[in-house]
Amino acid sequence: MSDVVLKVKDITKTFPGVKALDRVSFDIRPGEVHALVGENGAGKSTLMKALAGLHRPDEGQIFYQGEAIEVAGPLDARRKGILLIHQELSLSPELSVAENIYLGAWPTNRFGVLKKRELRRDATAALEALGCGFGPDVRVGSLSVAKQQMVEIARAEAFRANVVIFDEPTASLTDSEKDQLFHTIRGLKARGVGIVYISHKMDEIFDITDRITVLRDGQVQGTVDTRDTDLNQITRMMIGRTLDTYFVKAKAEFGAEVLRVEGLSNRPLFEDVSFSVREGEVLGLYGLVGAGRSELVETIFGVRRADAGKLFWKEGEIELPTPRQSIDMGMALVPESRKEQGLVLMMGGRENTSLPHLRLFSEVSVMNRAKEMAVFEKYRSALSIKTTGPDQAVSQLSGGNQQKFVLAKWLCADPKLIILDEPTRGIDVGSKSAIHELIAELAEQGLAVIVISSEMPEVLGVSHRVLAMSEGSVVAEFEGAAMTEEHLIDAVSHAREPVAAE
Amino acid sequence: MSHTSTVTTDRSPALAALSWLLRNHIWVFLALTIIVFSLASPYFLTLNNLGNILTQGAFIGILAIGMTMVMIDGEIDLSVGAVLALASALAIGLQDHMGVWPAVFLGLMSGAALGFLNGSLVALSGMHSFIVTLGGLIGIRGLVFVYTGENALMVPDFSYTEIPEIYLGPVSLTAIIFFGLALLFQWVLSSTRHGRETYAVGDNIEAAHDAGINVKRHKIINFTLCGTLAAVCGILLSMRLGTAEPNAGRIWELWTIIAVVLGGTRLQGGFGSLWMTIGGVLTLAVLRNGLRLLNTPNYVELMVMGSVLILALVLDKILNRREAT
Amino acid sequence: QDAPEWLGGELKKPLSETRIGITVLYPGSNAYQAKYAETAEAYSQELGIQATVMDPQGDPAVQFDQIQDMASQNPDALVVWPTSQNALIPAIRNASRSGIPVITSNSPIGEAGRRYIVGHTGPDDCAQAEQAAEMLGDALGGEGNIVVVEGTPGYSVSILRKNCFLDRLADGYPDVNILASQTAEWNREKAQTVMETYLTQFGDEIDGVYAFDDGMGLGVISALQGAGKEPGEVKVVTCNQFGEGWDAMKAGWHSGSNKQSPVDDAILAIQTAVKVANGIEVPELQGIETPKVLPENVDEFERPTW
Amino acid sequence: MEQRFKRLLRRHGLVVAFLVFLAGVAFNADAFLTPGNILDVLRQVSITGMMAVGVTFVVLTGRLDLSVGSLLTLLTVIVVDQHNVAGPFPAIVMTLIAGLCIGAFNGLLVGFVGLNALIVTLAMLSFLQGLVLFYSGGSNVNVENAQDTWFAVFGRGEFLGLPLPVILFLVGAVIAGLVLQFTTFGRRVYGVGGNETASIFSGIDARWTVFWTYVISGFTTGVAAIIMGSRVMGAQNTIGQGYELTVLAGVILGGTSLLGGSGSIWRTVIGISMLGFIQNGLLLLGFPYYVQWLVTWAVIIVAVWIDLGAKRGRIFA
Ligand SMILES: Nc1ncnc2c1ncn2[C@@H]1O[C@H](COP(=O)(O)OP(=O)(O)OP(=O)(O)O)[C@@H](O)[C@H]1O
Ligand SMILES: Nc1ncnc2c1ncn2[C@@H]1O[C@H](COP(=O)(O)OP(=O)(O)OP(=O)(O)O)[C@@H](O)[C@H]1O
Ligand SMILES: [Mg+2]
Ligand SMILES: [Mg+2]
Repeated sequence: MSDVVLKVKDITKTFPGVKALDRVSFDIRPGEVHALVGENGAGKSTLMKALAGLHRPDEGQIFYQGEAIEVAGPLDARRKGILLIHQELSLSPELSVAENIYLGAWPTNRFGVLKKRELRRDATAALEALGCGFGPDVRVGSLSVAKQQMVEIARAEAFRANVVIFDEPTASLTDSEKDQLFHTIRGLKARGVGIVYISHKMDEIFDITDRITVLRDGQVQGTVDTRDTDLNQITRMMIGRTLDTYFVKAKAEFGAEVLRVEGLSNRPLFEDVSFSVREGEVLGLYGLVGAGRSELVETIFGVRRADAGKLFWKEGEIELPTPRQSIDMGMALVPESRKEQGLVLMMGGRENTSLPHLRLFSEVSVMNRAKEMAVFEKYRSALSIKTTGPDQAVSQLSGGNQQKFVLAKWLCADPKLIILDEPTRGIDVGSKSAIHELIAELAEQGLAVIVISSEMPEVLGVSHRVLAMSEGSVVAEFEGAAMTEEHLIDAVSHAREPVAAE
Repeated sequence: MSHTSTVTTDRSPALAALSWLLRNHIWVFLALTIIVFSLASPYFLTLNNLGNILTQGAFIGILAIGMTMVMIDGEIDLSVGAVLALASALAIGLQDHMGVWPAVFLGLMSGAALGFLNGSLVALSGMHSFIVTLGGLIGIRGLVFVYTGENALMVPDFSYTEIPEIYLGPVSLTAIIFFGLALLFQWVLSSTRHGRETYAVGDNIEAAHDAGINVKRHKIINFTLCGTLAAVCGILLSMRLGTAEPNAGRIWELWTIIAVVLGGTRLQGGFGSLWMTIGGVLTLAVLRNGLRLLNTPNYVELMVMGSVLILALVLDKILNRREAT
Repeated sequence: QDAPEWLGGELKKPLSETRIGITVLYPGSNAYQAKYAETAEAYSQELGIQATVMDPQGDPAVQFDQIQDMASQNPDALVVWPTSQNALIPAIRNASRSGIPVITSNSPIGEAGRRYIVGHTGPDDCAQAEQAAEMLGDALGGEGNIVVVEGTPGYSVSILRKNCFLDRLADGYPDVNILASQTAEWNREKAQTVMETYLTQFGDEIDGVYAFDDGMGLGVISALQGAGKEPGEVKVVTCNQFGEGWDAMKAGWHSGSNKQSPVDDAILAIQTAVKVANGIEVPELQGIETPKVLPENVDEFERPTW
Repeated sequence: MEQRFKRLLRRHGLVVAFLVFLAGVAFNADAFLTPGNILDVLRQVSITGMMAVGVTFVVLTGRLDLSVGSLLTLLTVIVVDQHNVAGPFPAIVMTLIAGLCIGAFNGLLVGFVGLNALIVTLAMLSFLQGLVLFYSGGSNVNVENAQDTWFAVFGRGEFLGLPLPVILFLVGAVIAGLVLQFTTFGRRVYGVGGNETASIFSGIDARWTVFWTYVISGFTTGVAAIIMGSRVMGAQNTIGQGYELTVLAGVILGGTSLLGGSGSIWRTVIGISMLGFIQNGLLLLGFPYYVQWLVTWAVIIVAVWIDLGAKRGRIFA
């Protein structure tokens, strides 16, 4: 076996208007975990898609096990032993686990009839090799996100992959699920599989990888051994400057209570939740994925209907609102999925920004375009959003810039309370700290802020107070010195134990 | 593209039965209509009439088989009515020149060719199949008239109409062909590569594409199948009528879609089966036959069909919502 | 129970136990068919027979199913107004083989099916079309340019009203020239659209119009009015006069049609069906009168109520 | 220069294709591009055009309305029948109210109950057909005093040399276009069609938005029925049959996406006029109706493909 399993040389890929990859060269050794990092839109996914046969590079060569190859298509890549595990999972929910593992490559006889027994046997073997706790006949749609990811990883076993690429695999995993994933990755590594690992979470990068390659604007900035580098160096390579403070906390000057929730329930998603938040306060909502935090804030905002509970807005009790009423009161919700819940992708930034506040931007129902333009321009420069103009469809923007428009659309009407659901998921370190700064700034302007995050350092870093949620209930509340990682882990895992033992 | 639904864990038999009923409520619906009509009309539950229902349902049924495949793919085919008219015209019109069976074969091929055309246009252009086949619905009917020159074509030899007059008890050959084809394609759906691809494509087309499934070729095959089945239907119809009507099959595509949707196949694709479609087809046939036996005026029939369809949708909605939570 | 006079024979069983199935072309599509269905229903009630009137919505396959369903209820007779000349022959054959007498009404079925029916009643579409050719030819004085507005292509009525018209015209009026012929699908609004286009295209060249029925004829007249034509400037001839067409003829816009009564048509069909139900011989063909209605004699006819 | 032409083609490929077609027919039929004929065509498309204006709203939210053809029949029967019973003004009011109510019922089922629009409106197509037959008892209805009722203006009147139905259609289209472009309601329609979930998260009540688009569709069909009743001065039980497909074909031809969120009224006007001119042009060229069908097929495919290809920048998907 050579010491390089896969090597790309001078790959260039251009999309209309963008040079996504510019003479990128890069190699993967067997048995290493190679990190690929860079800002949003740096070209990481594009590079990996080129390896997996989803994009055809304009120029450049790919060498696999020493030979120059052409990757004809995704199945070809998979057959050769190069497996890409997507940012968005690539599974068919209605099909079984076994069928998904071998999706598109099912064993059949000459007439296209499935060899079901063989399929099942091979799939079972792959699942067992990974130690998955489910069988091959389960419908994939009924599995949790983490388990669905296991199904994808099982493809590595099934196709005896030599290269496995993970594109932001932990974005929707809990900590324990992440540990499980790392365990699996180490298993693959031990068997000599070369692994590419893309992530924006630096702690993960330093935890599991052996080498780091940094991409910036489609160009390789360099490759370094993980042992020989540190966060500052990597950040500088990524964004051209270092970030001195990771987390800025707003000054703790609290005003009057803005929102109080008493006994709010929406069974079976969450039950009997009570808390309050004040002007100038950042309230963190920590929990594992699936704890019900998103559902909780969606219910407060009115997108979901609660079945019990009271809401108090500025000390006065209110009916459970509709989203319209919430917005009019001064509540804002930055939802967790910007593509599905946050933006109308074919609209431009201007129209997206005014969408929640049509009444403010109109007189007797007629839209006031000048007002819209003014606000658009204001936030374009305030948040330094990269867009060609007010009507460029936001679908053409990179993820980070999209997220900024989501923020703009909620900030422009001066809310009293802003709820941010996973505001930094999938966002590069540079933009991430910009968002952290923004949170502090908003609180200092007197807004009440609720931040949902699954990242413990983030939630501890930005909040004045943290609620820990587990299995649909608030299990603990921490403030000041009690806000430590140990306490949080303790709170959410203790609450889980009896359930796990069931 | 991820769906959320409850984890399937072991449940009590009663719950399992309930869940089966919820997933297959079309059969409950069918049973109900049968009970109502057998109480209302003394002629309904005669062997002869039940046989008629099967035969009458078989035509929409054969169309519905192809439509189910296309709809699981997440597409739709509005041109089946026109395709069946063309196939039936060719099957009869060509008999003079080449004899019965070659004519029938060419009729079949015309359906396959038009299905292939529809599929290719959908796959190559990326247009919505609704648009492509809406065009086909208009244009293929034009082809029928070009070929027939407006006249209904009659078979030269009426023994052609006796071909489907083979009965197994009260069940006609037409009905047997329908059930045979339905079983065959149910097997295709559940046990062949093509069938599983159908679900994969309709369910998550990106994943299917990334897995190396040739989505375009796959869709073309399903449209071709749908066209061919429409031709089968047209040929059986020409045998039943002894003539090829240029207007045959008008608005049948609507009845077909209704039958498939009644069965519970998801319009967005990814979910459905021919068992359910058979249920939908039979329910529709029973309703139409029963209303005729009860001597209801035409407008009542139209209004009842409309209401039943909406009712079925509402029921589906309520049941699925319960299942989802 | 006493037999009615027209029966011309003995009742085998009381009228109240006589069961007849009737399937009418397409009562939704025009006034004639609607009146026919209405009369059939009213007259059956008057007689006290059990009659089922059905609407195949113009679809031969549906009519086929209807005949099959009715046959399975063993009626004493079936009345079929066929949607198609030949498509129903197998269905009628099967009904006839299981001993149910079938008569056809209004439109005949094809030659091959004649031996399975007991008799046919109704007007002669072909004769009407020939009459129309004569009326139009005469109104134009034997020469001129005409345009034709057709019914929905592919149905037997359309075919007869086209071919017989063309044949008669070619035979009797060789100097009448057909400029164009298009379908308006029995739809009054579409007839108007087609006529408007003709007027744009041929302008004053058009001397006469033949529309397959009066509904479309009225659309044609609308278009003529819209184009600023005087009554009678362009001769309009149709088959099968409706009430409004009668008015138009009085006003001078309409140059010829024929009277065809859905009431007579339906009553004759039902009487014949009752006869065959009682085993009484009926003639193979019983026509109803379709006299020409011309501006000269329009006052002799009552205004049609359909 | 070439760049500019390419961009023009990309943004207005449909219009270019249309102009080429017009020129082609005009070359072969002298009467085609005369003012008289153009007005005739516009008058003919004013009915389907009026309906298409309303249906565009529905399609923009990502829904369908297949019930408009049957609804047109029902409303035309109502307006003509009530004209005889109650006089023109009450008849018009009743027709519009009936259109609004049935639109509202569709909107209720699709918007609030959340049923699939294709099937709901298909069911309504059947139901309304039954209702027409029930209402009319199967017979035709005619305006009795057709010569001297002011009701005739809607179909036959003229104003400043333009036929009134054309004016109604264009005014309707302009109002609808303005509503879509410049009002908060229009923004909601595009929002819901573009991304329903995101719109709900932005405080837009998608249920009401969808509901109102169906109400609009019912209303424009009511106006179309008034034009139809006045143009024909009578109604058959089949008079609107198949119009739903013509209307939908026009909307699609205009390039409004069936998935919702993109499209506009002026494109619908182009699409539906295109259908009208195609039919008229082929009639003038003396082609039999089935050739018209074949050409319509080809035009739908080619035009939509060009439009899509131009937007995508590539011919093949
Ligand atoms: N299919 C496409 N068409 C056009 N442009 C594209 C396409 N895919 C990616 N791009 C562009 O290419 C650039 C690189 O995108 P890519 O998805 O590789 O970024 P990334 O590094 O994975 O970012 P992230 O961290 O946000 O996932 C971006 O500017 C993006 O807008
Ligand atoms: N175990 C599970 N199986 C299937 N689906 C799940 C599971 N857990 C969560 N989900 C789905 O994943 C989505 C995210 O879960 P939820 O919103 O409840 O979590 P959360 O506490 O908001 O966490 P996060 O926002 O980090 O995802 C929800 O739509 C939920 O239905
Ligand atoms: Mg990426
Ligand atoms: Mg969440």
